[in-house]
Amino acid sequence: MNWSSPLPALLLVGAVLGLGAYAVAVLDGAAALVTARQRLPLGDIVIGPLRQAALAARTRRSTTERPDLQAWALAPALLAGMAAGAVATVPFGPDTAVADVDDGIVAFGAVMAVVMVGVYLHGWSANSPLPLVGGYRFIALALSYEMPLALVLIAAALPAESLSVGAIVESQYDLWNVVRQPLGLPLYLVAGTGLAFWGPLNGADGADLAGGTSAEVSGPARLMWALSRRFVLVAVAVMGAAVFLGGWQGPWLPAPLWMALKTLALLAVLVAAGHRLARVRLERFVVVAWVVFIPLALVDVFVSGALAL
Amino acid sequence: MSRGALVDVAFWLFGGGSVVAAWLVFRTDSMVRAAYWLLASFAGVGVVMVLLNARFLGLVLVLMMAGEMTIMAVFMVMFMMNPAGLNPMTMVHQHRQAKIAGVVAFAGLALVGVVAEFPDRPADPDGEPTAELGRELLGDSMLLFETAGVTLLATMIGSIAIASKRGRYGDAEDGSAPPPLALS
Amino acid sequence: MRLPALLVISAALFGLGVYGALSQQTFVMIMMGLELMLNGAMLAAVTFWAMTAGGAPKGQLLTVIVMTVMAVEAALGFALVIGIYRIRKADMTEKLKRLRG
Amino acid sequence: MGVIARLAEGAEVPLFLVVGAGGRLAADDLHLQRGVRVVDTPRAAALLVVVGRITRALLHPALVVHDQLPLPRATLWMPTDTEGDADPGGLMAAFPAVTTADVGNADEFRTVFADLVSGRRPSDPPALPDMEPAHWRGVGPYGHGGAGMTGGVPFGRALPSRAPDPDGLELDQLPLQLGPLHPALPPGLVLHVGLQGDVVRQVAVGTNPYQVWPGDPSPGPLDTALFVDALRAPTPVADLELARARHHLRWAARALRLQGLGALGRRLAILARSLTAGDRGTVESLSRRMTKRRSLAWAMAGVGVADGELLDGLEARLVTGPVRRAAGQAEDARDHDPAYEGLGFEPVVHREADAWARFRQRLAEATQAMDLAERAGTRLRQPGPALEGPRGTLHPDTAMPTTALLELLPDLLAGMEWGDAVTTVASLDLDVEEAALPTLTPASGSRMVGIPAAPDYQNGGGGAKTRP
Repeated sequence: MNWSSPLPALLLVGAVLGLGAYAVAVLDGAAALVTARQRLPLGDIVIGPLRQAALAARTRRSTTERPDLQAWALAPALLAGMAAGAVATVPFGPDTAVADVDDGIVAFGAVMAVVMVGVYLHGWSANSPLPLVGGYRFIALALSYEMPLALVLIAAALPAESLSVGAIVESQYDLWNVVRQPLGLPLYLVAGTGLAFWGPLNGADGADLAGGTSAEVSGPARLMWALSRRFVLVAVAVMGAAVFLGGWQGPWLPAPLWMALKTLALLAVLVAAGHRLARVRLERFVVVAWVVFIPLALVDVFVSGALAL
Repeated sequence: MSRGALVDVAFWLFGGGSVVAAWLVFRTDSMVRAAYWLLASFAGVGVVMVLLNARFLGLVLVLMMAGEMTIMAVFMVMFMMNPAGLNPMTMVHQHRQAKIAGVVAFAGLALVGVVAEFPDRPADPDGEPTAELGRELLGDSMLLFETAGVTLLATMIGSIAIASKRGRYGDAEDGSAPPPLALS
Repeated sequence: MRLPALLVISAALFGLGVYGALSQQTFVMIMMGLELMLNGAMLAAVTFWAMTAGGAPKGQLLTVIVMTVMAVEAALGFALVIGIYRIRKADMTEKLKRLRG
Repeated sequence: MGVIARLAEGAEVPLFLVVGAGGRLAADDLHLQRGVRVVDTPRAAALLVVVGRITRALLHPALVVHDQLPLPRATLWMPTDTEGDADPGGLMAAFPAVTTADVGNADEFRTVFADLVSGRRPSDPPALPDMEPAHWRGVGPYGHGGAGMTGGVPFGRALPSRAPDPDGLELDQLPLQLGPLHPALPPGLVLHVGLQGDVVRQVAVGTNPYQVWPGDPSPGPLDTALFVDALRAPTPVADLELARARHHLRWAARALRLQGLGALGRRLAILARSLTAGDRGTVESLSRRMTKRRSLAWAMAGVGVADGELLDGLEARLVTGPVRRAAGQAEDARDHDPAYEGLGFEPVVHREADAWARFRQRLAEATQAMDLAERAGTRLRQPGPALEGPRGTLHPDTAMPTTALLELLPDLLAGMEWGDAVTTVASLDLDVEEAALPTLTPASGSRMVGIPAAPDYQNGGGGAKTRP
């Protein structure tokens, strides 16, 4: 099947993002109950997210005083579009990629930069103070995590001698990057948590800002935003599985299944971290990102480069 | 529709779109919108570059500009007495001269573009421009590449020195004075 | 057919940049004008690289240099705005009658 | 009925809480209720739930929030005062439609919600006219509302004043009123802040919305009612200490929720709800594990340092309780209390005086309280002054502990990031309602009458704005 023709491409990306977002919601509900040591009503956990979505779909959207409506609507679309773009560059099996372009990693970098625009616009366009502060917070966060994120991805590209995600997956035939570059995956996950403003790095939509950039959205718009955010998280996990966990490669099982399992594993780690780790102080994160993470990522690049020679 | 026609449409869409966005930069009445219209203009050019097979450059342009424009938007909101940059503004001077200069620059360059004869040597559509660029940067043009790197380093140090509060000769704000509120 | 069209587009971007850089009062808006001019230049460079230079790698190199210039311009521009603001509390050209510090 | 509607009916009921007088404990319990979810913003809620008695100063903000709920919406009222008149001023009539529910009755939520979603119950109309606070279309050459570039009030918004940022740049600050219904602040707390981006430049505490005016019923029941009653009636020490442990665990649950650890907090709150003397081991091991969490230490250490110097700098008021002990000063009324003699009571002390020290302080005190409760047996505390409550020393002649803590806020919060400010406010364990009481008069017990000397309806910042 030619995955790069429009219809199959749409199906593949849509299925990955949709199922991934649903998995995030289910995992999140389960992790919350496990953390609180409460009973796990399986039915509620499985149907709960759908019920929430249905309720949001039936709720009317409200508005603020003089918002920038176009930008408000654009913001979730930007996030979702960027997540789709990132997923499109990742192969889910041999020759099962929508667009395994030879600059896949650079495309991912461009995608994460545009996510910053989307989140800031979402906070700004509501014309309300708390969302705006959420937007500011995300910029401070994004400027700090982007460098380590870009650097560890470059390091992962070095052994493959290519910027294409497909080539990076194939370069891990003997040894996964998570072993070859032990610094890579932890740094990537920290940065990825920031990219999806999830859990401990959820400054932009945090409880202390009454919901931050999403404090003023309701109904379908709120649903769209929640979905887009989870799409970004899924894109982070998909890219992480491909770049650090050997992608679709693995014994016995079919390739797409391996990819799905690895993605789910990363999602579980990210979601569980959200319930185990406290909100990180932005000030401290910025300092640590610049003083610790960037040097570590540089070490990662240098060591990987030396090994790849 | 054939693939070539599709690409042509895309050229016009994104190229024209980037011009329209650039025009809106100076027409909109909000600073954040201005910054993001400029980003849209860059993104349009980025897509055209990708269509022209300069994929790496196009993507890097978007990557770079998304960050820079966001900083610009925040900068303007930060410095201007305008809650969240949502209030309208019109701040222009020497409008007439500026318009004339813009039109003249456009007309001159466009004339050259339309009239002049250029050689027709299209790049190989199946080439690997990213790999070629990499070899060039770390091969023949290594010196140029390094110069660019050192320039950026010097810029970083220089801008921190300029922007920092502690100057070489003491507090940077010594003797500072706000301008009068009413402009004469 | 594409070559002149793209060159006209890049000329339009450059012309708009000239207009913006000359007409705007706020420092940051002036910087936007400058960036727009560089944007047009970059588009022209890539167009020439793809259509008249047969894809010679040096053409892409030129674009990389322009991007470097853009980064330098932005960084120094922002730093100067902060520096001037510290001393003069000014964010517009009209507020700066003298350039002495 | 469509599939979507049926699905939506089964969803967790999203609530936004308005905590009125005497509603604090019931509001906390709602967080544990199955099938409902307390949300951070009215935009995400379907039901507005007023818990306790709404006051005049709370009414207007509550109505504004009511109108911010998206359609379909409904209002529920859970009165907590079952003896007296739950709404003497008839203030609830200002809401378009109110359903009264019993405290802790989740079925009521479900029924109202299901009716609402399926359309059997009409959605609430707005309570206030939908008006812009100022005429929007601008005046003047640039739409700025005045002459020249910087004159006037652009579009009804005052130009923000300037203040130096941490780096010494003079930048705009956004003047904001946060509270009394901000979910990250204690109920009723009104803060007037000047924000520069995420940084709080200036802070002033607004008028207390629980302020009692002549003719109003007294506030309460407070969440520390047991301690207040113990000032005048003999009370078993074991009861007091168990209540103290419960209070601190509930507090920790709230603090964890604000750190993004709602599920973990829920675990503590569930424990607090059913706490008995036999849970000593559970409390101890949970506290130990909680205080070992590196990420929590990261979030709170060094934040909001209220050391001895700052505490003693306040005029006339005395900060007591865990906040003082977390600053290294072993002051505890139980030290001199005859009821505690021979129990081997030794005040717990932490040195660092920051939010993290206060967190560990309270959890350590909860463990200690469980310990004391176990050993106290049937000991009775006889009425007498100076009782150590969970927030500080209660004394008939002095103000309630929160009163002094509120005075700390402006100095403590200025210059902080908003997230740190929220952490700090949470770490002080404020109860704005008890601060509305001037002093405790033993004669009236937990239901005190207090009338402030000079009502400042006219010039009080928040009070004036939120007056109906």
